[in-house]
Amino acid sequence: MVTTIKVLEIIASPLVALIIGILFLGLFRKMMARIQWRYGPPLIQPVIDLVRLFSQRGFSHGAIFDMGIIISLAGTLVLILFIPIGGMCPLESTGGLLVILYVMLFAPIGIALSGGGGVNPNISIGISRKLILTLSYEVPFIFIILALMSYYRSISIVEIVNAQAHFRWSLFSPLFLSGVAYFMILPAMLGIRPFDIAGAPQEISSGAYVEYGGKYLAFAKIEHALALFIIIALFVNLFLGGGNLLTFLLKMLAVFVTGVFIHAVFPRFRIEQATKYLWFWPTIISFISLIFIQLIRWQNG
Amino acid sequence: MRELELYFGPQHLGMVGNFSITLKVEGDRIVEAISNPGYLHRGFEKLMEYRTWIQNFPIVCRINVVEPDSMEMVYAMGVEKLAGIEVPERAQYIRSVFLELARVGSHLFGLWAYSNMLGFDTVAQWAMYHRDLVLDLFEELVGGRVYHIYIWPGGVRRDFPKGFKDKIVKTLHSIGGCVPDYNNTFFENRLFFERTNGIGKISQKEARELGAAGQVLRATGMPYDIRKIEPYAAYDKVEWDVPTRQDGDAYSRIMVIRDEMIESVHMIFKLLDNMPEGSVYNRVPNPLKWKIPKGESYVRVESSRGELGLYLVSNGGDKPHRAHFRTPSYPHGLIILEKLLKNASIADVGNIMISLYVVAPEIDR
Amino acid sequence: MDRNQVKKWLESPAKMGHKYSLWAVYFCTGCGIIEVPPVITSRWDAERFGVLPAPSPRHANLFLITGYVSVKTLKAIINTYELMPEPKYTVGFGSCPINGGMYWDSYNTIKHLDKYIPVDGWIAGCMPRPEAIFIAVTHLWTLIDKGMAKGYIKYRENYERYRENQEKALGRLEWPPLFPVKDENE
Amino acid sequence: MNNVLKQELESTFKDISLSIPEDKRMVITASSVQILTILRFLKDKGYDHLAMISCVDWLEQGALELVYLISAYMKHDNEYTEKEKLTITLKTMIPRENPEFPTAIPVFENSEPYEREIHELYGIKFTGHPRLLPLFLERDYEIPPFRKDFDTREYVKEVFDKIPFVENKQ
Repeated sequence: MVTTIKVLEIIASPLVALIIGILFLGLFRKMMARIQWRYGPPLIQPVIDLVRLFSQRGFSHGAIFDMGIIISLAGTLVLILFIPIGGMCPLESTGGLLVILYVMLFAPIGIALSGGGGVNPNISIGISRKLILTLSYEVPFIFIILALMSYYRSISIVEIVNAQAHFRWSLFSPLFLSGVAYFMILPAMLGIRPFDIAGAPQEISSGAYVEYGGKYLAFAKIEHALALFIIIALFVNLFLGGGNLLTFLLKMLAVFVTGVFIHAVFPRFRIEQATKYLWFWPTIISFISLIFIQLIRWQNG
Repeated sequence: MRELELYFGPQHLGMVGNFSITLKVEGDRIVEAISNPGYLHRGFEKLMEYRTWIQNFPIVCRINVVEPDSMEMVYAMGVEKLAGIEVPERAQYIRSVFLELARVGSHLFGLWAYSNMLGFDTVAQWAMYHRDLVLDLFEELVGGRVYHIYIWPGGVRRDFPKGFKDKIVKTLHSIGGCVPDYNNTFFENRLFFERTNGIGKISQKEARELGAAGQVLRATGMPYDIRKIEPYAAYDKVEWDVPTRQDGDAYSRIMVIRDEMIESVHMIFKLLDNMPEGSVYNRVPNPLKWKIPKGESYVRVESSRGELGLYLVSNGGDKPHRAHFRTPSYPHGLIILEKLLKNASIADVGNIMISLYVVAPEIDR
Repeated sequence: MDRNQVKKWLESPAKMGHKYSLWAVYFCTGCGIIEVPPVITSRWDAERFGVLPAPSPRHANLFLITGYVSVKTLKAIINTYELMPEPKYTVGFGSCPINGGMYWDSYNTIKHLDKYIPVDGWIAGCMPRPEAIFIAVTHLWTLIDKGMAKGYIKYRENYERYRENQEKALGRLEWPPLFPVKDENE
Repeated sequence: MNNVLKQELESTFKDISLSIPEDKRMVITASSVQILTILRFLKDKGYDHLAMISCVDWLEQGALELVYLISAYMKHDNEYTEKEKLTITLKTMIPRENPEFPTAIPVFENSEPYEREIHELYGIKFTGHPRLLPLFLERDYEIPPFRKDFDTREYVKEVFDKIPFVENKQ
């Protein structure tokens, strides 16, 4: 019986993530349209796009090109299994935060691999930008994760979520500063403005995705939707206390809507400006928070 | 590091107009940039030699699609000078109002292109919407949104319809009402400053050497404006200022464009207040048999991008012997752009290009 | 508009997907491009119907050729067109790609675009109004529905003759043929 | 102001013809060897804005006419003097057969694209120009297309109208 439930969960959680992620993409476009005084596309427009892309004949640049996008998608799918979605977490007893730290790097590396198969110079620029950006936000991210782990003395996300039950959210605990730092790097992790540097359609024609057509682009879009879900879900789990499926989704929606507003009013950073920003305020704040947590721990023995 | 060759345009989301720049890049830094025009070359000046004086009006405006009116104006001025035609005073005022409206529209288009380039989608959409309100005015006046063929030798094609003045005022007020919004989200945005400050910097001396005009020169502190130096239409009849900035970088250029837009709107109000009554059109001879005496002329106007000149030669026939346009984008796009792109970052290619306000059809003609 | 009819979606998902997700190549071929920004921004908002500028020709399935085509542009157009994945649709915008329009006697513009690449539909006028783009899109929907927008198949089947014409206009083609071309000596 | 310049020019350069057809305009016609010296002289006098270089084909006279249009940038901010208002047209005739002319880049740096364009459209070879590469054109033309004996309508009939339409395979 337990195994059946586990198997069901393993099937269900990527599906939930996919549906929510794609709905979020649709909502994103609709909201942007409304901010820009437009009517906007229907909410299911991303689904229509996906149907169209799957029916279009893509162009492959060889085996590595195909493999890369699959690795990227697979890495993201695996990552979902480690993240509790409203009390549903297929792989709760293993790894936790540490695994997430590692698996999160799969997606950019997969895209980088795939880009190696293409010949367009925009790809290599896009990939180098993406990797630099990843490197930039990983530093504060690791500080945040360390602070969390030492505060709750656990590496399991499920335990962290449970510890936050009854409104003892980490955002309103001594981890407040870490939460702020996480929120500051959230746009960079989501790849929205001012950090949509890796794609930057007006500069390098969407960077690493420039050569993808047809189903390759469709896979990339699905990966994007899943990644969007994962990053917001992680924030909700770690700092906003998770909750059951409904409250979880509502919290995700709130975080996402804030992100859209940020996206709407900012231009794009240059890559060195982004690194400078990410290595300055978020890093300092998250580091202060880490020291603060260590002090509390030391005082409490 | 490996040197890559990168084609920026013509098929590129950041490229406005059919223009291409070949970049040699090392990592994110540009080693060499070569402008590659000619995608829009139609041989206009050759075609003009095959058409009569009056037939040329519909094709002259198509040289520059963003602001066709200054093209009409410069050609009309050239023809008037060669043929010795006087223009009634009311027509002069109408021409000025019309050209300033076109300037506002053109600058809003530039604002769209620029903010879109930086990733400011929201402001870009607003600017495009407001440009459309200006185009609606043109549509009511002449029937066409983009190409107007309104300015004519001897005046303008028709008078303002009833109540049109109020409409202009109303439209400009509704655009002007959004200036605080633009300021808050765009011009006073910290990130906008960070992205543009010090980018594509050119000193006044260098700009003079390279034949710059328009915003590029005014952003370096020189109030060089043909409307002041050699007033045409009704520009000497009202008071107005030439906005300048001192730094010569992309930020200054965009701020000059913003100030100029506001100045133009104020100028339109003043022109509308002082506009005299009277006829708007002096008859020209039968256009089908119109022969213009032998001679040559050089006329210049200030288009929304800088000094626009026309060298027109007549050999006494019913067609021009030679017409050559001095377009402002020509030195900006072919010399200054190449200079400024050297050692810039790839992220700033479109930024620099659009801040120089390079309009490709003007270069190629 | 039959975007919300689930039955049609289940019957022919590919057709419906192509109808309501037309991503246009952002290529400013001529002065017609001036009417494209109003169409994709807040005044007319083409995104309501799923029409969107695509950052790369690989992502796109609609090619709007906006205005006169000079010889140099033709080269870029053919390159871009061949990059697009199939199925793809081409629409000529304005009088100039139809028959040369205003530049009928210019030495540097090709007059009839459909001699060099297949075109599925035309929008006449100089300059066509933004509404004309919407009318063209609805016509394109009808064509896709009836399976008549087959320009890309025509291109594949008659590739040799298209390439011959391209060679005549451009002199020499630097890129290899997209589809296998029969050698006449064989 | 203009008369001072006129006198200076006439005293420095002997065989030029100089006229002031209207207010704010000055037309100088000189022989081709003098052009660069006059350009430099004008630049030293403060006329440092080369607006453009144009070319006119006079088929009957068998000559190409190069036209330099020069005006002045402002010397003092916030002050418009007579100097900026003057536009000088400097003209010279060169033969149509194998035309060659020294480049003006050493004097005016921005003459580079103009000379490139004239080279392409009129076939004048500018000696000393660093890159006389094609600027606009993709096809090769026997006669440079802007010359009067190049008939663009004939050319269109010859080239573009003869390319057949592609019909579907039967």
